[in-house]
Amino acid sequence: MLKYLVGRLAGILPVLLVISVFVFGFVHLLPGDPARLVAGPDATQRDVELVRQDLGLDQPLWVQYGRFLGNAVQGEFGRSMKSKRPVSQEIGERFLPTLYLTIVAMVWATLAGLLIGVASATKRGRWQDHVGMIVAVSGIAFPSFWLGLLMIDLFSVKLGWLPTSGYGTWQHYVMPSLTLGLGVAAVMARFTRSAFIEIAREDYVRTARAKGVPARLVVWKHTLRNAMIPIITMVGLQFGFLLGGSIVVETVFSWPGLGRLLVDSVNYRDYTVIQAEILLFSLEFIIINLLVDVLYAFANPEIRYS
Amino acid sequence: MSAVAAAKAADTAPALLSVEGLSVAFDGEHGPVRVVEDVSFSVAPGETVAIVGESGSGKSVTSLSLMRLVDYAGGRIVGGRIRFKGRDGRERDLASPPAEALTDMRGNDIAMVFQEPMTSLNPVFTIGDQIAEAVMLHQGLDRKAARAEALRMLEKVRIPEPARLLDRHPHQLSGGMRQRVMIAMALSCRPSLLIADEPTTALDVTIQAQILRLIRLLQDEMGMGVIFITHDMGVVAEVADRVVVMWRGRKVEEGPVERIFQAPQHPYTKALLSAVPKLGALRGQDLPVRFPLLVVDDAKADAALPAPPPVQDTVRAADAPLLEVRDLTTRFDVRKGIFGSLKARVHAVEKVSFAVRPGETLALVGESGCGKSTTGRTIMGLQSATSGTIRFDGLDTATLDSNGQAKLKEKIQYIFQDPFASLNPRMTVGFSIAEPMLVHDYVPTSKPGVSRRRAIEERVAELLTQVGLKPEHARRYPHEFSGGQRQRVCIARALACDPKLIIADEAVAALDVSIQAQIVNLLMELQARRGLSYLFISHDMAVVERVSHRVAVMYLGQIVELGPRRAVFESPQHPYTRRLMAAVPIADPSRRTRDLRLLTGEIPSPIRNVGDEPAVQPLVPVGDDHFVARHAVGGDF
Amino acid sequence: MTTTDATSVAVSHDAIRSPLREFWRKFRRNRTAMAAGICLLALTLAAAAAPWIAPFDPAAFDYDRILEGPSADHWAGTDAYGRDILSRILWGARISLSVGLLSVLLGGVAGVALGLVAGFRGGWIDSLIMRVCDVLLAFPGILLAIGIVAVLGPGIDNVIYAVAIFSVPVFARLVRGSTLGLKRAVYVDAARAIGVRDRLLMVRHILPGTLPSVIVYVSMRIGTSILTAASLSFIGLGAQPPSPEWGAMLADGRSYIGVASHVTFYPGLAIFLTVLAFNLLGDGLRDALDPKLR
Amino acid sequence: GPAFAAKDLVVGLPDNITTLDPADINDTLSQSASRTMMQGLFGFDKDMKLVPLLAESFTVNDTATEYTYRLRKGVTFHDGSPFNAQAVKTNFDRLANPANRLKRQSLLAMLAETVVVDDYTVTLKLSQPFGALNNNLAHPGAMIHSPKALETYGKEIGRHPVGTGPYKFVSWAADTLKVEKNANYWKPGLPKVDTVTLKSVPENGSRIAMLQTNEAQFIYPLPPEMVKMVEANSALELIDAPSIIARYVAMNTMKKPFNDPRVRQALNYAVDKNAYAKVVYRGYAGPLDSAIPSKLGFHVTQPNQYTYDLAKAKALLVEAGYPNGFEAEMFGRNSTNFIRGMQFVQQQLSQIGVKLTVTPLEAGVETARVWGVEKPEDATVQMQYGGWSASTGDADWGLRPLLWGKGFPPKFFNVAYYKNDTVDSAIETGIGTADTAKRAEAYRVAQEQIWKDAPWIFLGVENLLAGKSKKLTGFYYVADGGLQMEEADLQ
Ligand SMILES: Nc1ncnc2c1ncn2[C@@H]1O[C@H](COP(=O)(O)OP(=O)(O)OP(=O)(O)O)[C@@H](O)[C@H]1O
Ligand SMILES: Nc1ncnc2c1ncn2[C@@H]1O[C@H](COP(=O)(O)OP(=O)(O)OP(=O)(O)O)[C@@H](O)[C@H]1O
Ligand SMILES: [Mg+2]
Ligand SMILES: [Mg+2]
Repeated sequence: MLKYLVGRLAGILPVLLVISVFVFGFVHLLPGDPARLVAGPDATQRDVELVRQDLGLDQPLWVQYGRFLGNAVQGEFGRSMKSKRPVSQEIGERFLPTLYLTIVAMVWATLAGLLIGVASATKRGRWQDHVGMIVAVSGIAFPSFWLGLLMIDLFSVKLGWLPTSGYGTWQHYVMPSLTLGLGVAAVMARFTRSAFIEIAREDYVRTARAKGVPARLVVWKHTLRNAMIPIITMVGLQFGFLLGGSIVVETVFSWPGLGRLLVDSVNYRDYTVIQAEILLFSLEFIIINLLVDVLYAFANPEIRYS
Repeated sequence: MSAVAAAKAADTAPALLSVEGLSVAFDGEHGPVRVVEDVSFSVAPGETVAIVGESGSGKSVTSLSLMRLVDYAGGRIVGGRIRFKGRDGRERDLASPPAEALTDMRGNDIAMVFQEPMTSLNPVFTIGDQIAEAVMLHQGLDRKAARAEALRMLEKVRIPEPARLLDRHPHQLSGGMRQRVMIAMALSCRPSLLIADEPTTALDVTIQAQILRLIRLLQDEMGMGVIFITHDMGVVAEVADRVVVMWRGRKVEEGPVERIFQAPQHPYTKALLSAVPKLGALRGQDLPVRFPLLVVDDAKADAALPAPPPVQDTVRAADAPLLEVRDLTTRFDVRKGIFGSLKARVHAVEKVSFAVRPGETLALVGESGCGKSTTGRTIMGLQSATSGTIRFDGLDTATLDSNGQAKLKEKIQYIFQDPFASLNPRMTVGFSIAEPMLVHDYVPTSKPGVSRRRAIEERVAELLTQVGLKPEHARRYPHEFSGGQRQRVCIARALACDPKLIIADEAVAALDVSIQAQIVNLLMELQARRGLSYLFISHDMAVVERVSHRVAVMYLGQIVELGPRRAVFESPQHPYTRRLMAAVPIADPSRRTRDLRLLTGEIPSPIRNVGDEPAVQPLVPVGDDHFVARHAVGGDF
Repeated sequence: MTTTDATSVAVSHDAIRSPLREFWRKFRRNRTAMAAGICLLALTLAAAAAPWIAPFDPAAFDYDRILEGPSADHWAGTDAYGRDILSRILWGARISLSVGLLSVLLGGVAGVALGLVAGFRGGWIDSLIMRVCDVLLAFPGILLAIGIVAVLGPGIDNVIYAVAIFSVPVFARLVRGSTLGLKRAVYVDAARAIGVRDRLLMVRHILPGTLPSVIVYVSMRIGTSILTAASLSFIGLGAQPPSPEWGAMLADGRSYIGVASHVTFYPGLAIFLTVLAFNLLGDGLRDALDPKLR
Repeated sequence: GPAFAAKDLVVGLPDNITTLDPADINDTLSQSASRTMMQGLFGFDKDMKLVPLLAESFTVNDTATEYTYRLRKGVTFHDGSPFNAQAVKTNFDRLANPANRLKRQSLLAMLAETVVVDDYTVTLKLSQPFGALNNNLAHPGAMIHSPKALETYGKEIGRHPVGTGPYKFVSWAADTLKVEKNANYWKPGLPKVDTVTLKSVPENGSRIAMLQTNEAQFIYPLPPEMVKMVEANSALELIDAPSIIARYVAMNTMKKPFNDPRVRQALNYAVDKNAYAKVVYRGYAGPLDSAIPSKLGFHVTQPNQYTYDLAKAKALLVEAGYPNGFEAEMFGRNSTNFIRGMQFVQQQLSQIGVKLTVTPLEAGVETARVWGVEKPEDATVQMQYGGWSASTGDADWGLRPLLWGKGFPPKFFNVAYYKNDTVDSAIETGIGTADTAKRAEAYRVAQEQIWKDAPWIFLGVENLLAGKSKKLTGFYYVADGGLQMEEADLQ
């Protein structure tokens, strides 16, 4: 396992390098001229050319890549084309809000999802199951903007309990994390239920019962641990997705996170920011998935990597 | 407590458990199917009741019903009462409350050893955790003390290096080791009633004797009632106070053990007893001989077949060996900690060499955990060998490409020790049996004008019938069978493609003696007809005596004795072999050996530190074709 | 009884063929799932019959009746152009259902295949597939979609491809995870010992074990895909105005939430019910595939 | 006590501020933000009228090549340094120098030399005649930084604005800009509030909610469909003012069938402009009765309006040889509002048999497909749904970029590929003189010709809608979409 881990970790750098080439190429091949977009809607061609020179976009592609790579190696990703700030500042400023929100949302959603899923599985076919699954389906089928706006209307406008939007105190976290987490909770609930039903009839669960393990532990220890693999997979994926910043939630609640930054930078073809963000997201996913793989081996000792 | 005293106690003392008119049903394809009908019996404190009966007669279902675990397996108690007197002295009917309500009673009052230890251990928890959990639940110890107690229990069931075992996971254990873990777990609950469902099928006779002794000790200590389900009449004779005989879902006979053995009433009981293989039955015989067969048909027993069973003179000694194993070594790394640093190695198979000739049955016997299954798995290519060569039909299997490997598997079939786990739970057994034929484009011979699919279906039906099942069973899923039935399904699957060699890993261990005789005879008949060879891995020395031409005895990963059956059985050379022969229980309650001491002390273990290679002594001839390894290993009994 | 005569071997018709019939038999008994299936069937039929059953032309505008709430002639009210929302939902079912279903199936098949191979083979193939998936996961959807429009051009089938691509890595990871565990099962070894080749081993013995989670994800993903498709139509990739598409109708009504809620409510309801039906159907399928349930 | 309670004004914006260096800003929002802190020689008042700010008066020569400004005295920057002619020169030279690559360089592209006459007099010499210079100087892009700050912060000036305006910079993080009262402001009695916070809240619904909960006292823009929510709340007030944002569909006059003016006119007749206002803007829009909105200088209402007349439209199509209509594709941005407008046009034209395919384009794709096209022959655009806000407030910037024969993409934005000699020379005349009368005449001619040729479907001019708390006074939402908050006060 140690060897495997070291190998995987050592493999991250070359993988990122390959990704960087890929991302660089892809981003530059997208239709859209950043110079023109950055220069603005009523900029003349002259303005556009000035901007183009300023951004170094008049250089051959490989020179641009070389510069990008050179910067990246020093942990610096150049300046945002749009705001002219260093990309690291631009992203750094938004990473923590996204991270915090992600963690809050993931924690409650995973717990709630597990609870609902387990309740549904153990009360399968009864009303608890149906209620649980309808809640779960709502979490997937309700567009989050809708939910977000409804909550703002209720909790901020009508009741005045929570601030409508923004970032700062714990009150600011309530609605965004609820909105963000609902989908996750739904996914978790569905997967937990399914994985659970699979395992609940295995012989070793019967053994646990025969030992006199209380029903609660039969569920939460003996069954869950074996049902963990799809659940871990999903937690990892959802965590990764949320870490990319949710565009809708950040928009509805004016959360200063990575999702909106991404939209903005895509709208302006702000290459430097896009590249840095995708590299960051890739790194996030690679690390999360590495952890997920490690957790697999923990969840199921028969899984071995070589 | 002596048998007589126990019987007396059963009369006077109020019953611990009394089952009255129990009926259990499963939902079948066409509505509910009753698999247990109106069964009644009782168990007094300190008493041992053995339930014997035909495979599939409802023994396991009955025992699951007592703990209401059958509810979780899709079954329902449709009639009867199960009156049980708990620790608190209160008597209640276990059949009526919802299954969930009985949680406090399980483990505490009734504990159970399941028939299939392979699937009954939770794969994600370590052995230590699983036993310690039971200890903590029922003996109120803290985590550390529970672990210590778990260790003690493992020592008691004679598992080598129990301290190391605590941190290992079930899949790293041999079949017999898992079974012992199950027993340790059940006993550590210290229940007032223990239900043991075939608890020793995967154990060699030496360890079996230990386990029986252990149960008896605890029983005497705590007045524990025991329900012992087994098909081994030797074990019944050894442990039981009373015997309940089941047949086709019903109780057909019940009585004190002596009465049952001396004067069986029901035809099935009679048949059963007469079919019991006895060690030494073939004394003086060079070649194996089939079992005399009994057919119990609708409660009427026929006598043995008129003609004496033919001898099995099938070995084509002149031909080149079919399977040749040379210096085979298989080791497992033992890793520890999250980073898995290499701590030690399990020397499961060490420099094993043997050959199987066409038409020959080579029996592989040995202590539980000595590497028999690993040898089989390595030959099948399911486990990569550390070193050594395996030749089949003259071809080195290591040199074959994947195509050749696949082809090879048409000729060699492997019957797993663990029938349930080796059947795909999502497939009907019919499909599982047909699969080898489909994979190898095998066309069964059949009447002309029959489509291939139809021919395969017919062949499946024929195979099922041959192993004593019914053609319509093909539509069922593995979990809908009893342990012995599943084992027969696996045998049917192995026979499907007319292989040349079958490696049978404890293939008849879960079968009652009458079915066992039928199956063994079937195998021998195929050998006579088609020249099949068998590598027959077994603990049951009486069966081994019947089927094998030659016997290899394994101990701690090495072959310590190898020779013709008669030579090995009649003049065992290696101390371990001798011990093995001596420990075989005898199916006669009057010849009990209850005073056997519990063994204590160090148990030799195949786990060695890295770099500490075991000494392998060459096999030296001691007789005609008879070899023995002369070294300290295994000598210190 | 050593040999068996042919007569005793009589009745075993479809003994080895039964899985499909067995499946249907069990599925039929699950009433919720059947109801969900029938609902979806009805919806599909309604979508197919939209030209005949929709009360209005989905593009017919009436500027005198904008944003009217439900009434006798407009059961679900009208939108900002005075178009009949019910008719648009019926017509929209064509696009939304096909995009939702096809894209997920396509992505699912590709993802499942990749995940199966990665998990089963391990080694560098696993690493390669999974790292590509990591990148795909990390790639922001809008960017990918813009790239796809650039390469493939706009059109509904390209939406299907785009949305399919989004779901590939998720399926792959999901299936790989389960495969890693399942490939250690003794019955897989047993199949191998029979001589089953790897490809068949994956498909026949491992794949079914991964299906429960796959089905769950498919049934959930359909809703997400309908919504994703809408966001693509906003960058010009998807259904072009005025084609009705549920997700787009929903997003378009976003600004009327406080004013004319029915504009979002009915398409939202349609999506909700569809997703619910797919989930219930998925549960039914799952159960029918579960041998342990009679 | 409560009398001294700090007055904190919060404004909800739709977007993030990009930078606070006005010379490098191209979005109205960041311009509004920098206008809280900075000023130029001229500015616009709330009615888009040119007013002197840091300049007191000016003179210009006949050829409009030399402008001399007298500057206001006694003004200091927030960092304490004095405002004077040298400061103006530093700023203008910086802006005009292409090497600095500032986005607003074109505002002073014609500047040849800046001469400091004395401390408070500065002369701008131009390389070519330019009549609208004061308008350019009133543009936020020409606002003046403290020269000291320019020197101190260099490239980072955009995050450290120091000007002469009513408010001083406090902080700016991701989506929130905070400024505070400039106690030494040169206009006596101003500003009246202690702090102003500009917060970006992109979701319309959330912005309204902020207003409703008094978390913000002013929000903009207010989508027309949400006006009701403001009206329903007695503490709130609707701001509804005409803008200078023209909405139109440009037709590629070089491509069939749009090369025929009758077709273009037919399409103009086929669109019901009132319905447009009603459907797309819920009634909050006015007519576009000439090529430029009425709020722009030199606007002339055209006498022969294209009133909704399907019969006439059909007749014109028949005349042009398209009795059964035709098919065409319309591009446009992918915002909800644009898509709504495009669908509307699509529906209207369907009435005369013109079948439109509506293709919403993402911003970048639009630049590639529409604005970046090098040669007119390569243009794939047939129709383009667009909008234009001439931020200088002058007819010149309302016409030249869009309809000048020399302004085809990529140079400018003449996506109608419209070229008419009369119009071209009128536009050139208008820019070549500072004489108001001459300019007025030139732009009258241009507007008339354009109207007749109808290179666009003239759709309308949307209203500026915003919501504000009734407590807020002196806060203006100007026709170009900018905000003026120097007189803002909270009761
Ligand atoms: N889940 C099930 N569904 C349907 N039938 C079942 C199920 N489990 C067991 N059976 C059937 O019930 C009968 C009794 O099974 P049981 O396991 O009690 O047999 P057994 O006496 O323990 O046999 P063995 O000695 O082979 O273990 C068998 O015929 C079996 O096929
Ligand atoms: N996957 C594994 N990892 C580590 N050790 C293993 C593994 N499989 C088997 N072993 C060890 O190898 C040894 C031999 O096991 P094997 O299963 O071959 O025994 P066996 O002779 O078949 O015993 P039994 O009669 O109990 O089935 C045991 O000590 C077991 O713990
Ligand atoms: Mg059994
Ligand atoms: Mg074994």
